[in-house]
Amino acid sequence: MTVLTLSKALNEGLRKAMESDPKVLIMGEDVGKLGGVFRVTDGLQKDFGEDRVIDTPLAESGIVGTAIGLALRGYRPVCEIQFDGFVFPAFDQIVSQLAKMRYRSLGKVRLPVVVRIPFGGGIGAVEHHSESPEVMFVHTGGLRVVACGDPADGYAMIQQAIACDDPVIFFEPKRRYWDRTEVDLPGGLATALPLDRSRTLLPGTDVTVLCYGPMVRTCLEAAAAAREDGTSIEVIDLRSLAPLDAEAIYESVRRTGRCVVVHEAPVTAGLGAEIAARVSQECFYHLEAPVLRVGGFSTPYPPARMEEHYLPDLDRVLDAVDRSLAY
Amino acid sequence: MTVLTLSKALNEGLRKAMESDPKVLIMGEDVGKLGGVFRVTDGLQKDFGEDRVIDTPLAESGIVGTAIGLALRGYRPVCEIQFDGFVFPAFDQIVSQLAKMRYRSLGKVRLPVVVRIPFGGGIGAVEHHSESPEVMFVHTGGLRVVACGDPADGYAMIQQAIACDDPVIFFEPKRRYWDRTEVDLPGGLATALPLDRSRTLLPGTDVTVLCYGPMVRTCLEAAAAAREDGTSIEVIDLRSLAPLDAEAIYESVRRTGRCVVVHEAPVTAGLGAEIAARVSQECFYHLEAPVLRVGGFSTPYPPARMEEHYLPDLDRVLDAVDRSLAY
Amino acid sequence: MAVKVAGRAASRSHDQPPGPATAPDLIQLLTPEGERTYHPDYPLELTTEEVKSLYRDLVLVRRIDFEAIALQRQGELGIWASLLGQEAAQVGSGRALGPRDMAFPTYREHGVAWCRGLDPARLLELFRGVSHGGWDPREHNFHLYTIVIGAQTLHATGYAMGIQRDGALGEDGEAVIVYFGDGATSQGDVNEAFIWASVTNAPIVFFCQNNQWAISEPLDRQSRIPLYHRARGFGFPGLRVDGNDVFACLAVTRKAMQAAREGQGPTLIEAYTYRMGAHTTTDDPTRYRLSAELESWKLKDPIERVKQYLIRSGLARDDFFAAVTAEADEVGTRVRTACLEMPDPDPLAIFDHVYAEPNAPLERERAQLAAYLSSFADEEPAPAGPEARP
Amino acid sequence: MAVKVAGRAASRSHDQPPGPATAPDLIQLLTPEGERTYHPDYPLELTTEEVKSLYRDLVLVRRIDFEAIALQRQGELGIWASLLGQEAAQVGSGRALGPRDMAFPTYREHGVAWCRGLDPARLLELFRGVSHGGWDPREHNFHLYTIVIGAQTLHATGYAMGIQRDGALGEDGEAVIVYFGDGATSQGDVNEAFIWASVTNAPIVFFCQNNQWAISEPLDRQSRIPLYHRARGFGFPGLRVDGNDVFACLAVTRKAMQAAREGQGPTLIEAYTYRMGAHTTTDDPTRYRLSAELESWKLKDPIERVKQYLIRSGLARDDFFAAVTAEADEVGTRVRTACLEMPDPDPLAIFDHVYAEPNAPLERERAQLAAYLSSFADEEPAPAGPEARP
Ligand SMILES: Cc1ncc(C[n+]2csc(CCOP(=O)(O)OP(=O)(O)O)c2C)c(N)n1
Ligand SMILES: Cc1ncc(C[n+]2csc(CCOP(=O)(O)OP(=O)(O)O)c2C)c(N)n1
Ligand SMILES: [Mg+2]
Ligand SMILES: [Mg+2]
Repeated sequence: MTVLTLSKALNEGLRKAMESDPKVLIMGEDVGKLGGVFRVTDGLQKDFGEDRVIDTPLAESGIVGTAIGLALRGYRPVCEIQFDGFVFPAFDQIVSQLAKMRYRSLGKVRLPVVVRIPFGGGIGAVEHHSESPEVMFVHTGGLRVVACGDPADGYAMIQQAIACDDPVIFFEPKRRYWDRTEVDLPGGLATALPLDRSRTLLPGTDVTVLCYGPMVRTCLEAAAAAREDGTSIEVIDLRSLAPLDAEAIYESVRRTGRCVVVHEAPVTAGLGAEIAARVSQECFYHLEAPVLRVGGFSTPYPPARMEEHYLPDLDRVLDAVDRSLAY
Repeated sequence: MTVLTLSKALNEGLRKAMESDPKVLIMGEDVGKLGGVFRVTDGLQKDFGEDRVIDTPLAESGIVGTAIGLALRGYRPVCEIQFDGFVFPAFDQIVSQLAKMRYRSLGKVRLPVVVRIPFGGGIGAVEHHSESPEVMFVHTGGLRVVACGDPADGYAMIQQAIACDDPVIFFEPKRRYWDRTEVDLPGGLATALPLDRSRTLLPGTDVTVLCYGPMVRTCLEAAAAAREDGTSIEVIDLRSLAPLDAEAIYESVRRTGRCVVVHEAPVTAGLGAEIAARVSQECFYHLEAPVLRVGGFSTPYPPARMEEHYLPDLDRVLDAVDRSLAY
Repeated sequence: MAVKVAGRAASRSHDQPPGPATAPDLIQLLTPEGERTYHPDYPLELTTEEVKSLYRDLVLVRRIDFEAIALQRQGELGIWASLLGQEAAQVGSGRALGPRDMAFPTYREHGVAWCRGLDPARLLELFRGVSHGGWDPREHNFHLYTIVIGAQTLHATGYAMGIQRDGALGEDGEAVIVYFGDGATSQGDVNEAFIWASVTNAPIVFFCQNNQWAISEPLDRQSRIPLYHRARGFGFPGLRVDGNDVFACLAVTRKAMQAAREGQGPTLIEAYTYRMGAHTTTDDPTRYRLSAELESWKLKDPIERVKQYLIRSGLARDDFFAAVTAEADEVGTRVRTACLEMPDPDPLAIFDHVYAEPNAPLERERAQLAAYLSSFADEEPAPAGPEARP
Repeated sequence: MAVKVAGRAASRSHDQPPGPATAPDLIQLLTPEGERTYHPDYPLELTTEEVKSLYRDLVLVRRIDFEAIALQRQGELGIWASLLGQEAAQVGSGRALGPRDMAFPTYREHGVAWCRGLDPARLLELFRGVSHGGWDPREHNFHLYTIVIGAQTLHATGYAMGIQRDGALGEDGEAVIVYFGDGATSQGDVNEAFIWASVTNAPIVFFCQNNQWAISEPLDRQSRIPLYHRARGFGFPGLRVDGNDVFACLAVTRKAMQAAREGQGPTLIEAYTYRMGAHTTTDDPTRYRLSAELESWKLKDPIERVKQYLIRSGLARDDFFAAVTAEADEVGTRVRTACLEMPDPDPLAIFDHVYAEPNAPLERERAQLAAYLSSFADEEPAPAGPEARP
């Protein structure tokens, strides 16, 4: 076991994927010499050359559009979108082309393209650098959407995403890039949890808390604090946002009777809405309280000096848990 | 009262808005001589000139981006996106600029831009001409999102949207363009329902059915059929998708104890999810059955010869009503 | 109430038919009258068989197009985008490709599809609404139709970058051709593709069929200078060819493709032509253009001039033309039959091919629809369309 | 493991410092040594006071920039995008504008902001994270900073179309200038703006500061030919000016703006300059560029050459330079004080200015947050950041 930051774990995962398959390419803005603004591609251009780690022109539609073309030619491109807010110029290529070409071709075309997106707030950034647009991709049939929550998952999931024959939108919690955990580098992917499965990080009996990406750590901390007050929270990292590991969620909620979903994205029409709708239906007779949602407000992401009040934190998670228990 | 098609009612509404405010402009592809592919802008260029009804270059980002600039200069542009699937090249300008500039400027900038989008399926079209992307805009703070369901509403709502100082994404149910109802042309807007209010089209006692756009007619027909079987459905046309007229929805569901939401967009993370999540929370002790959702599948929109099975129709609405009643 | 804006570009000229492009610009090897001309850069030599075979392709693709229009009128297709008038641009460029070259079409390249060997029935599937395309792009090195304007130009450029990485350049190498219209040149994606191709020196030919119209919008809504000049702003060559001259389209495309294969990078070809029909079968061009324009272009018909050339130069006689017509009728009938025999897809195929890997929630949706549909099994036959039930 | 791809553009040259642009291309009125040169198309005449005032602006904006970098290092700003090296491009173009002209900046146009009269403290608000901008664009005819690369070029073009519709063209008319970087030229939006401006003949100047880098990417990742050539592909003039020469930037921009005002349509100006500092304070340029390049550009410093000119021609003496330095220190102190005194926004302001019209669900969210926050009222002071509580 090696202790790695999330950034480094992703870097190692990319390296491993590039070593084992010469068709794997990396492309994006500043991914070469600079190694990406978060250093996730650090050193890869030096070792694999400029033809496999491509500093592209500054245009996200071009990045995803040409990645599709490379995939049509048999490559497996991994695109980096520099920040969440800059995925929108590529939105058309993602939702109308990347997501739909397999369907359009009746399965004759496969597009094993990964679009990596550092997402979420909490780093004190200027506008467009703290967005959480994941639900828009979840709403788009044909895409798989995942979010990693810690270095060990980052290392495994990026390799699985690259190996997957479907396009994968891969969200990385940018404010957790420098978090460290143990990563089993030599361990093969064979023993890793499949990409479409959630993971129960902490078993509990009173309330099920669902989270992903940056909120994983927040929810684990909230659960630790709650335990001191005698509340037993079950924390599930969703990992796969599309498809959702729905049965695992239902199983937990049926046990606890209570559910709180936490994400940074605005609550309004966020992924929490989908989960609340499904859980309310599938666990109708088990729910002691309505599914509660903790997330961003229905506003643009605020300036950095207000973000602590916008972002769900330990207290807001606990507040929701308390409200759930009060039903 | 005059009997008009939806297309013509929108046309009359646009004409009235242009007559009463010289700052109102129309811009888009083929909106001039052709009058738009659905004839919604028919005759307007002839009467108001090429400077107020602008045939633009073929680029949606350019349409919305320059409309923002015109709004900054004091104009009130109404952009036409030719078909739902072609709004995505403009997505960045809509979610990162149009939605956020008021916030960015602390209220000093107002962007009274209307983006008209014919949406939904049922016309036997090829790919990208039958999409229902409304929830992506609902998820985006700073936008107002509305959908008209019939000619009378189309006539009034387009004028209200143009008069509104906020950006409005205006969805028009394209397969209902040739539906006719009575429209009160001389009637002023003063008596019209505000743009952010839902409308109860049919009172009922057993189940609340929520819908908008093309599904309004479908749900009214379903309610008529159900009535023959002795089931009393309350049909509410949401009209405003963002903000939602939430209190009116809750009031109805608390009365009926049952709720079905119907839209064409995929159920997964569609607007129905948000409504189900809210209603489940706010009407927790009143619900006799979970909120059920009827909508598109989690796939790309299928080829035309399969769309009848993809689109919610009378039978699928009744099926959901029956399932709700069976709880 | 019309307002005149100061300082706008000179008033648009689309009430006058666009005249022929100025002579020095336009590469032409066969005049509208069927006279062979020569161009120092394009010394095209064709055997009689080759000329006849080009003629045959032109006639056949026009016939297929007519058949499709008829099928649409009869309710057998949902819509059709006619290539009428653009046969030479498509056949000329399509025939310039080698089998290993890759072509990326829009929704109107039926003539190129024909040259690549794709069964026309596959095109009809799309316009009938049976599939969104569904052919395997690798089978004939002919990509799926792309409907979102311009999107395919980036796919093509990426594919060309793949050719570079595969080391498949050289005299016998591979290259890409991508088709798009005059309207498409305004899309961000197309300009990004120009940038990518230029910066990477990708082996690609950008083939723009300037048919003068983007639905109802004349060219001056997209550009105030000739489109082929666009390339020079990005640092690669652009040229304009008579798009109604199959010889010139062949020669120019062949040369540009070979340059691409040999590592000389991209070329933009503007094929100057005319959309003789409606934009699609749902369009009514009388709303926005004058018939005089159409008439003037009829004189430049791409098929007639090859016929005149064949006749004038004594290369073909009536029996040849009669044979081609007969073959065209045959192909037309075959296409028609194939169309009428197409089975409607199984409703549950809605869920096919969304993902390569298993997807549990989607399988659940499939099962639910199956159960729902079978609940009608003992009732009357399913309604014909979503609106058929009252 | 590096693979060499055949047929790529000649290998990139960013390990060598970009040399000076070739002479015939580059419009220059003041050499790096401070020698005044003359250009037939740009007969700029400046009074001594004007030259001094330009010098003062250059020094002051550099001083503000230094102060902001220092404030960022001390934790008072979240980030800062330095204009170091680009003072002449910004002051020269900014001073060419009339009060009614409208300017659309990126995130780096602090020098233009200064020329427009915007209090530098407003810029710091954005980089401190107190607001996303928050000034009124109409107050100084200086639009909000735009962070999404290229998006503002379309806003500017639309605004220019509004000027046309207002009938505000003519000798005393209005025009628009929009700023963007070399990297931005690759975005679809920027190219669409070129198309719109060309087709509508909009009164706009596209001012591209080519500072040779887009974060870590050298210019050859965006274009293989000089950027000012881009315009000719769209049918309007493009030219390259020495971006470190404040006289030339002033003269060239003034002329292009006047042409725009008079209805002659758009111009692209490429100001050839250099980003002397990091991309932003979070960037580390030593990872991707050689210090030799920086050194070569130091010799072309935009301020030094004006100083040399003033000294050589005896227009200014030590007391003048000392006074400007003193004023710069004063401005620096003022900016610093303003920054330190900025109050943090009220948390409930999160909900302000989302909509112009009342929005019930949002007001409910505001009330909920207020209630939630007040539930902590009797506890210890709120945590400093979302992660401060374990
Ligand atoms: C992004 C996008 N916007 C709008 C449309 C609708 N549309 C289909 S064809 C067309 C005109 C295309 O003109 P051009 O590029 O000249 O090609 P042509 O049809 O003339 O062959 C338009 C606007 C579309 N398909 N995609
Ligand atoms: C659409 C978009 N993509 C990516 C970014 C991240 N980003 C910020 S600045 C920058 C480089 C810009 O380079 P250039 O246009 O040359 O301007 P400069 O910073 O050199 O002034 C990038 C990639 C962004 N802001 N917007
Ligand atoms: Mg065309
Ligand atoms: Mg730059």
